[in-house]
Formats: sequence, C-alpha cells, structure tokens
Amino acid sequence: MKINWFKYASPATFYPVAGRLVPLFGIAAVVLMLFALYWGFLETPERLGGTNPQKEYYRIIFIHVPAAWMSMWLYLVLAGWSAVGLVFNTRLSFMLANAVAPTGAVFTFIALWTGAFWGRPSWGTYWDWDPRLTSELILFFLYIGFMALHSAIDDSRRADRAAALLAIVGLVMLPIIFWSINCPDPNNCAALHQRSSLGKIESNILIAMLTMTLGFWLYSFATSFVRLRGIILMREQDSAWVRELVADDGGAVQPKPGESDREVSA
Amino acid sequence: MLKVFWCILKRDITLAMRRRTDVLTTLFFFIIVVSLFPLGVGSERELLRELGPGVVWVAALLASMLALERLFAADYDDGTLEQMLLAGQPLSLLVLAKVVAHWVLTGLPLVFIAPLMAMQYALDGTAVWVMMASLAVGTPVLSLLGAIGAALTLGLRGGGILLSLLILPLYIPVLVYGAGAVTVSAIQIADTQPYFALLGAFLLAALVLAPPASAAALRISME
Amino acid sequence: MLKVFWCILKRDITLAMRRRTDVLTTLFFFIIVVSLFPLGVGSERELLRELGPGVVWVAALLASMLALERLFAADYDDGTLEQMLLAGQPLSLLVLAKVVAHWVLTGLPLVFIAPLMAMQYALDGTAVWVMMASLAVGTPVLSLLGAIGAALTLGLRGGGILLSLLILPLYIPVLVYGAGAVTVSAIQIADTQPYFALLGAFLLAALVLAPPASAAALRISME
Amino acid sequence: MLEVDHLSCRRGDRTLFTGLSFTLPAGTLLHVRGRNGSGKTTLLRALCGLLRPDHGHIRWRGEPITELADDFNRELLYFGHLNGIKADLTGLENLRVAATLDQDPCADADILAALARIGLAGFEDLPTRMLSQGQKKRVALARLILSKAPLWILDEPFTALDTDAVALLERLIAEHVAGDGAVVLTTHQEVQLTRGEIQRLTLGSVPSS
Amino acid sequence: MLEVDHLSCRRGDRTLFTGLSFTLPAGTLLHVRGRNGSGKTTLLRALCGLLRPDHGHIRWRGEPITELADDFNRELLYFGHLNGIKADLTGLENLRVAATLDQDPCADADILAALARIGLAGFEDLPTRMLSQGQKKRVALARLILSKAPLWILDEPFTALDTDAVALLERLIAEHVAGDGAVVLTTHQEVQLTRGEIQRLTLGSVPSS
Ligand code: HEM
Ligand SMILES: Nc1ncnc2c1ncn2[C@@H]1O[C@H](COP(=O)(O)OP(=O)(O)OP(=O)(O)O)[C@@H](O)[C@H]1O
Ligand SMILES: Nc1ncnc2c1ncn2[C@@H]1O[C@H](COP(=O)(O)OP(=O)(O)OP(=O)(O)O)[C@@H](O)[C@H]1O
Ligand SMILES: [Mg+2]
Ligand SMILES: [Mg+2]
Repeated sequence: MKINWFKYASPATFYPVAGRLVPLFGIAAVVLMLFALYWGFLETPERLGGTNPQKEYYRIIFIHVPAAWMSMWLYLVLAGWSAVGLVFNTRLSFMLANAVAPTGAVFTFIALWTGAFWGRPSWGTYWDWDPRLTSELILFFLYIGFMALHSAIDDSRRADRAAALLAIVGLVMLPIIFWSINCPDPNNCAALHQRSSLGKIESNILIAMLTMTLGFWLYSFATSFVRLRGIILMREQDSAWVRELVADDGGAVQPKPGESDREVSA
Repeated sequence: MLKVFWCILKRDITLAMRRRTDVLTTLFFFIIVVSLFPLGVGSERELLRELGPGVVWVAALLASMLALERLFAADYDDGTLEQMLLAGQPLSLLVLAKVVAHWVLTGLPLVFIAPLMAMQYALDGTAVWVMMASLAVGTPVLSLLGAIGAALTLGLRGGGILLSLLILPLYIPVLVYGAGAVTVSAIQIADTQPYFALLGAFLLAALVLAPPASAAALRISME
Repeated sequence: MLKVFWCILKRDITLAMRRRTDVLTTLFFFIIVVSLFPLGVGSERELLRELGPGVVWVAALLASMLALERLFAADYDDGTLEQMLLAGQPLSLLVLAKVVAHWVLTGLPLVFIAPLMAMQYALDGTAVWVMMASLAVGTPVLSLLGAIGAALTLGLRGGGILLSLLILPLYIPVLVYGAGAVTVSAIQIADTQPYFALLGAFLLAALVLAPPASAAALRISME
Repeated sequence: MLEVDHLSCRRGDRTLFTGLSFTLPAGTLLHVRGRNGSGKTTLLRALCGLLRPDHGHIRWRGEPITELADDFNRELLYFGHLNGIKADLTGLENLRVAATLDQDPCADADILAALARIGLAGFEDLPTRMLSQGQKKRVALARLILSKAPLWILDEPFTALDTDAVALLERLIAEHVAGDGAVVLTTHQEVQLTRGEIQRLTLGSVPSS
Repeated sequence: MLEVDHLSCRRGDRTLFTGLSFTLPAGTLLHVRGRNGSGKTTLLRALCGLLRPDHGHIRWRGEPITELADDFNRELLYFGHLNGIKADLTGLENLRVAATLDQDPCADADILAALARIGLAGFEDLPTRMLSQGQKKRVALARLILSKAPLWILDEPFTALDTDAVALLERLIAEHVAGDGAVVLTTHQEVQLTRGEIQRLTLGSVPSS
C-alpha cells in the first residue's frame, strides 16, 4: 500500500487529524501516568538495599529518569523535524518542531528539578557539578536558545528557518559538549566511564519507570498537537479553510488579497 | 576566488584600523574582566593560582563573544551585506574572510596579552606558554562558531545578549579543554598533548563546517 | 512632570514586553555565565563556595553592562531620542524614567534568580539572603552609572565594548562591597551592616548625580 | 519670530556657510534649497539647537535659543531624516507618547482621526515595523496634525511619500502657515502655498577642497 | 530576459499581490508604481532572490533564478533603500570593493572618473560618513556607471538627490536601456526615456484590515 505522505504534510489536512488524536493521546497518557505512579508507590520495595540504602525518596526516580530520557529524545525529534523542514521546505515540519520545543524544555526542567530535590536528601546538596547534571543543564540552555531565537524574530518564516538551523547546529555540537563534560581530562578518559545501573534494577521498578516513560511520551504527543493546532490556526489565518472554520464560529472578517493591474505603453 | 577573499579581508582590517579603539577595546575588556575577579574573590595566591586558567579562558570566551556581535551587524545596517549576498560569489568564502579578519583583530591580541594576565594569577613559566598556545588554537574556533550565532541573530533587537545565550553553551568544549590544558600543565607527569590534539580537531571541523552554516544563516536572516 | 515620567516608563516596559525574550535573555546570560565557571575551574565544593559571591557579582556586573548597551541605542537609531531632546521636558527626568524601566527589566530579575545561582555554588541560607539584598541595593547603582557610559558611547561603532571599558572601573566599588557583604556574612562575628550602609550611600549619590550627568552626555553625543 | 544673525557653521574642516542672516516672521515659509551637501541639514539642526553654530546667533521672539532651552523646544516641532517612531509600538502608541512629550493634550480619538486623515486607517494597531517605508513616514507626519507648536522645521519631508501623501502634506503646511505659524523646510521639489509668504534661501554650492 | 510567472508575495499576514505575471525583454524599463505600502519593495526584493515568494516563478533567460543562484547574481545590480556603502571607507575604497565583488575589472582611474561624473570630484578621499545624505547616495550610484550587469533593479533611486543628480541618473538609465539592458525601478516621480520601451506596472492599493 502506498500512502501519500505529502497529503499529511499539509497543515490543512493535519489540523483535524491532530484534533482527533489529542484526546486519544491525552487520555492514554493520564491513564499510564496514574498507573505508573500507583505501581511505583505501592508495588515497589520500600527502600533500596545495597551499599547505599536509599529511603522512600528514591521513588522520585519514577519521574526523574523518564523525564530525563524524554528531554533527550525530544531534542532529537526537534532537530529531526527542523532538518526535514530545511531540506524539503515543508511548513508543517517547522510547526512540529516549534510545538515540541516547550514540552522538551519542560521535561528538562522537571529532570533538573526532581534531580535537585533528590540530591538534597541523598547527596546533601541540591546541586553538584556532576557531568550528567551539567549536560542536562546545557540541554536546557539549548532548548531555551531555540525558543528565544524563535520568539525574537517577527517574521514567522525567518523565525522557523533560523531556529531550525540553530537546532541542527546544536545537535552536531551536543555529543561533543556532553563528551567534553564527561571527560574533561583526555589523559584518563576510560577511568571516568559511567555505567548505567539500569540492568541490575528490580523488575517492579523497571515496570513503573517504563510505564511512566510511555505516559510521558504520549503526553508529549498530546501537548505538542494542542500547541500545533494553535500554531496552524495562527499561521494559516489567511487561507480559505481557516476562514471557513473561523466563519463557522462567527469569527472576524479577513482581509482580501490585493489586486494588481498593469498597463504597457511605448 | 582568492582575490575576493583578500579584498574582504583587507577591507575589514582597513575598517578596523580606521577606528583603532575597536581593536583595543576587546583587549581591554579581556584585561578588565580578568582583573575584576581578584577584587570579587579575594587575593590569596593559592586560590588565584587554581582559578587562573579558568578565569582567563572564561574572559576570552566573553571577549570573543562580545566582539562577535559586530561581525555582521555593521554590514547589515548599511546594506553592504545585502550587496555581498547579491555579489555572485560563494557566500561561505566571504564569510570566512570576515571571520579571519575578525580573529586577527580580536582573537590574536588575546594570545599576546595572556602572559600579563597569567602573571596576575601567579601562574608559572610552562603554564604561560601552554595558555598562549591553547588560546592560539582555541580562539579561532570561538570566532568560527560565533559567526553562526551572529548570523542567526542579525538585526534582532537585543541581539547581543541573545547571541550569548545561543553561543556560550556551544563554547563549552573549547573552554573545558583550553582551561584543562593549562591546569594540567602544572602537574609534571600529565601530558598536554591530547588536549591540543582535541582543540586542533575542533578547529579543523569548525573551519570546514562553520562557514557554510553561517552563510545559510545569513541567507535566512536577510530574507 | 510625573505624567511624562510615567509615560516614558510605561513606554519602555511596553516595548520590552512586546519582546519578552529581551528580559529573559539578560537573565539567562547571567545564569550561563555563572554556570560556565565551574566548567573552567573545576568543581570542588570548597573552592566553589569561596568563589560563589565573586562570580555571582561579576556575572551581575557583566549582565547589567551588556543590557545597558541598548538603553539609549535603540532610541538613537530610530530618532526618538532626538525627539526627546527637543521635547521641552527636563531631560534628566526622561533619562531617569528610562533607567528605572531598565532596572526593573534587567536588574530586578537577577535579585530573584540569585538563590538558584547560590545553590550551584553551595552557599548557605544567610549568605543567600545577603546576596539577594546586596544585589537589590547594588544593581540600581550599576544601571544608573551605566547610563552615563551608555550616553557617552552612543552611536559609536563598537560602542558596546567601549562602554564596558568606561563603565567597569566605575563598577568596582559596588562589586567590592557587594561581594564583600556576601563573603563576610559567612563569618559569624562579622557584621554586614557597614557594607549595606555604603551600598545605600552609593545608591543615593547615583540617584542624584547620574541622571543629570547622563543628560549632559546625551546632549554632547547628539551634536 | 525666528531671527538668524550672521550664522556660520562648519562640518569637519569645511565651512558650509558664513554670515547667514534672515528673519522669519509669523505666517511665512522658508524653503531652504541647495545642492546635495550644501549644508541644509546642518542649518536646520542648528536652528533646532541640536548643533552649536560656529559664530552667530539664533533668536526666538527676541531671545537667544540657547537661553530659552526647553521653553524654545516646546514651541518647536522638528522632523529630521529619521522618523522618530518606535518600530515595536503601533502608530497609536507612538503618537500617544509623542503627544505626552510635546504636552499636547489630546485624546485617543484625536490621534485616530489624525491617522485616518494621513491615510493609515486600518493600520493603527500594527507595530510600525510592519509598515512600508512610506507608511512609516506617514505615522511620523501625523504629529504635524496633532501638534500645536508654532514653528515647524522639516528636513526633506516629501521623500518616500506617494503623490496623495505629498498633496496632503502640502495642504497641512499651507494651513499651518495660514494660521500664523512659521515653517522652515528643505526639499528638492518646488513648494507652493495658497496663502502666506514663501521665502527662498539657496545655500551656495560647496567649495571643493 | 526576466520572466515573472504568477508571482504572489505576502508580508506578515497580508497578501500583497497574487498572480502577477510579466516579461521584461532586453531594452525595456519597468516602472513599478503604487501607493505607499502597496508592495513595490517587496516585489523588487523577490526579483533579486532576496525574498522567497509564496507562489510563482521568476526566470532569467529561461531558467529559474533559484537554480541559477550566483550566476544570476552576477548579472544583477540591486540598489535598495540602503546605500550599501561603508561609512568609514572613502568613496574610492567603497567602489573598489564593490567592483571586486561584482568582478568588474576596473582600475582606480575608472572609479575616479565615475565619481567625477556623478559630481563628487574633490570628495573621493573623504570617509563617506562625512558626506551629506544626497552625497552618500551619489557614491552608491557611481556603481551604475562602473557595472556591466545587464539587469538593474533600483528601489526609489531618486530620493535625496538634487535636480542635477536626478537628471544625470535619468541619463544613465536611458543609456543602459538603449544598450539592451533591462531596468526595474520604483519611484513616485514620472520617468521618461529617450529611447527604449517603458512598461508600467501599478500595484493595487492595500486593502485595510
Ligand atoms: C539536578 C540533579 C539531577 C539531574 C539533572 C539528573 C539527571 C539525570 C539524567 C539526565 C538521567 C538519565 C541519564 C541516562 O539514563 O543516561 C538520570 C538518571 C538517573 N539519575 Fe539523575 N539527575 C539528578 C540528580 C540525581 C540524584 C540526586 C540521584 C540519586 C541520588 C540521581 C539518580 C539517578 C539515577 C539512579 C538514574 C537512573 C539511570 C541510571 O541508572 O544510570 N539523579 N539523571
Ligand atoms: N517586515 C514586515 N513584516 C510584515 N509586514 C511588512 C513588513 N515589511 C513590510 N510589510 C508590509 O508589506 C506591505 C508592503 O511593503 P513594501 O515595503 O513592499 O511597500 P512599498 O510599496 O515599497 O511602499 P513604499 O512606497 O512606502 O516604500 C506594507 O503594507 C507593509 O505593511
Ligand atoms: N558628521 C560630519 N562630519 C563632517 N562633515 C560632515 C558631517 N556631516 C556632513 N558633513 C559635511 O557637511 C556638508 C553638508 O552636509 P548636510 O548634511 O548639511 O548637507 P545637505 O544640504 O543636507 O545635503 P543633502 O541634500 O544631500 O541632504 C557636506 O558637504 C558633508 O560633507
Ligand atoms: Mg540633508
Ligand atoms: Mg518601498
């Protein structure tokens, strides 16, 4: 079967589709997040054992880690749509990138915030210049930069393309930045290698965490689509279909396009 | 091709020489920022020695960034940039010429003034040489990366500070390895070579990638 | 009189709100500069704690100074400043209104974000309060003093960096006593009151002297 | 009203004019002409007090303008090469600020009427950065309708305007002169007045160095 | 030479023109007219490729200008609201840079001759910031004398010029058209040509919102 993807690349077709998907994703997200919270709070061990016995507050992991994952994934999505937009010049891709950015920034912020509140009881400090924390902070700056640049430019087309270029430059730089922070001393990098402890984690915790991640993921879809619909309406004000839509709601009068005439004389 | 490159390079350097203060102010900004810190944090020798490389590099970052704001702005305001876009010459070449001129005027002087700054922070002989070398390799990367940001924020109100928001995070690797090389040079057994290898790799990558990216950004901004 | 003051104040705040990013970028610049240092100097807690007050104050200085560049520049470029000079209203009043608006938009937010920055440098409770208080009294002085420099460098190419050259030395007393107050607050026996008395005196003097000085500078620059 | 006495100005090393004297009574228009670079803008800025002349005096109602300072400024409306409007404010907001600064008490309705008269009905609520070259100029010119100042100093007010706008501006100037105002203006076009006197002042061509 | 096919442009939320088509053969001048804000500048920038139109195509000698890119730019001379000269360089230096960028091989003597012809003899060695409004514009116009580009796009080239300069510019344009060049220009004045065809294109007045 061959689907005409370009049909869906038009804002006019995508607008109602997004409208139908929003409640679907929204409800699923809420359900999954509630389930994950329930599972995380009631079905997991009361305290973690091992060398560093963590008290009840380890449960913040069910928000913290999924949020951190989402923040990185969403940046990839953002840069991906930006690249598609720049290459194929499709308006919808830029709009998608814009719609995703605030959600990504929010997850980054949540990861930082929950991390800080976790750090207080477990490390005795809100903040430490641990490589991972620093990288997350820089990711936050990249999101903020993207949004700041976009909103600093009046002309929406220039704003889209400039912000998209920035997102791509950011994506190229990101691995280098992360790596330089993780390995500030190239003489003995191997010693600093950080190992993820996810493999050894208890399965209940894993279930709760993965469910929460999925919930966050759907939440990202829902919020991005809501924002996307707003953006589409604003950008396409002039087009016939939006005018019909607005007219149905008894909306405002739209300007007519200017006419032009010409005469030739010798 | 080469003729156009030289023409733009010469033009920018002539312009800067007409207003010699421009060149000097970047330098003085650097000196002032470096000298402010001891006022803010106190003047214990040990503390300062530890701080030295970081402060000098952060100051270099800030100085380079501030000067960048004007990289395209003047040309944009008077319409010469528009003319460059329409010149029928590869835009990345023109951009590269402008960046090179910019570095010669604002980055290179920092390299030569660095020993004076190092003195204020009680750094010793080797550290001073390493600092000069790291600045010499690192500051062109700053100029090249910064050009992208300067092109993106062209003509925006509050562009200067927006530029710093966009660019400073991207400067981090250069800061880490630049300052790292100097810090490490104080330890006898440690080797600074990997640091310079990395900085050199950054420079090469930036030389290849940054001009086309800036050119693309300029075309977007001029629309 | 008061009506004109309010009119200009409202105008500048409206303008900033039209471009909300302007306000936020000063703030983020501050945050980024503060966050860069640990990357350059390493992240030992003790070292950072000692550095904290100085770094936060130097960053505040730089942020305030950078934002100042735009204090009159935009009005100069579009000719509204010329109109203000010819308005038949006391120019120092108009200048004061512009400076107040500028501080509300760029200085005040720094006061409120300071605790977060203090956290990064592991400062404790009292130190955080003292830092907020010292920023609240100190940053208006920075804006007022900076206005003089901004007026003098108006319309000069490379004004931004020239401005910093003129203004940073004037900022030094504020930096010394502002950062000093925070450092001293960590010591139990020491008293921060003299520091605040001095900062307050600076503020009063600046409030009286800076607006006429800036007005005079503006008249010179506009000739 | 305005008396100029042996005025001379120089820019850089070049003396633009020396010993320039004239008086401008109420109800007169002074059309300053001259080739490009002959010193028209320089003269106008000196008349406003923005630029200090080398020699000579400028008097307003008998008193030197340097002494009158703000009192002179209040009776003056200057319109230079720059429009003096903020790109981020709408036309309405711009004129509101201008009116407060000039101490012209005028309501929003007056401003809207002025904008409509100048041909910007429908554009009042757009930030002026979204306007074309000529539309921006029109916003600035709306101040002429609102202002009560007796002396207008206008530097090339006709550039970038289309024929409708030029005609309107000519009418505004004629009305002002007819109402016992004084106008100093530069333009490379011809100026006609239905009523009131026109003086013409031609600045000499610049000596080449 | 230049073909425009169903062009439509918008700025902000306002569609300025739609379905605009015309062809401009060699030896023709196109005078774009229209009220302030009708989209003349927008059209000219689109023709240069500085601004991407919403719909429609622009072709130069049969090929889309987006594909020709630098090849098209080399055949084009654009002259916008801004002069495109550096205030800190002298007239001579400015034109030298412009000539290198345009790949017009010309010696300093040519440039000096051009400056003299445009009425700036004696001002060649002054930084252009020391020139008056109209003199700056003249420096920029000297490029028209030096350039070999077949297509000129001029946005309100007559503003700020005195009558001598206007006459000279009209002569330059007429010569270029007579020499099988093409010119697109906007101005609120009338344009006459001694030889060659004039097309007039009037952009509709902007609907108020
Ligand atoms: C502001 C503070 C913090 C930030 C920004 C932060 C950031 C992150 C990020 C980005 C990840 C995902 C990395 C990955 O999986 O590759 C993560 C995972 C994790 N974080 Fe944090 N974190 C913070 C504080 C903390 C604290 C205080 C703790 C525990 C005491 C903590 C424990 C963990 C754990 C256990 C994981 C799971 C992933 C793994 O095992 O590697 N984090 N954090
Ligand atoms: N940056 C912008 N953003 C949004 N709209 C704009 C922008 N620039 C211009 N416009 C709008 O586009 C329209 C046409 O502008 P343009 O500059 O092309 O007019 P013009 O015909 O050149 O007018 P003029 O004779 O005044 O120079 C105007 O109505 C203006 O409001
Ligand atoms: N900032 C300056 N420094 C030095 N000389 C200047 C400066 N500005 C202008 N001049 C010189 O002063 C002379 C007069 O300039 P002015 O702007 O008054 O001319 P103008 O009559 O308004 O010309 P135009 O019709 O071109 O606007 C010019 O010859 C110019 O070279
Ligand atoms: Mg003039
Ligand atoms: Mg125009």
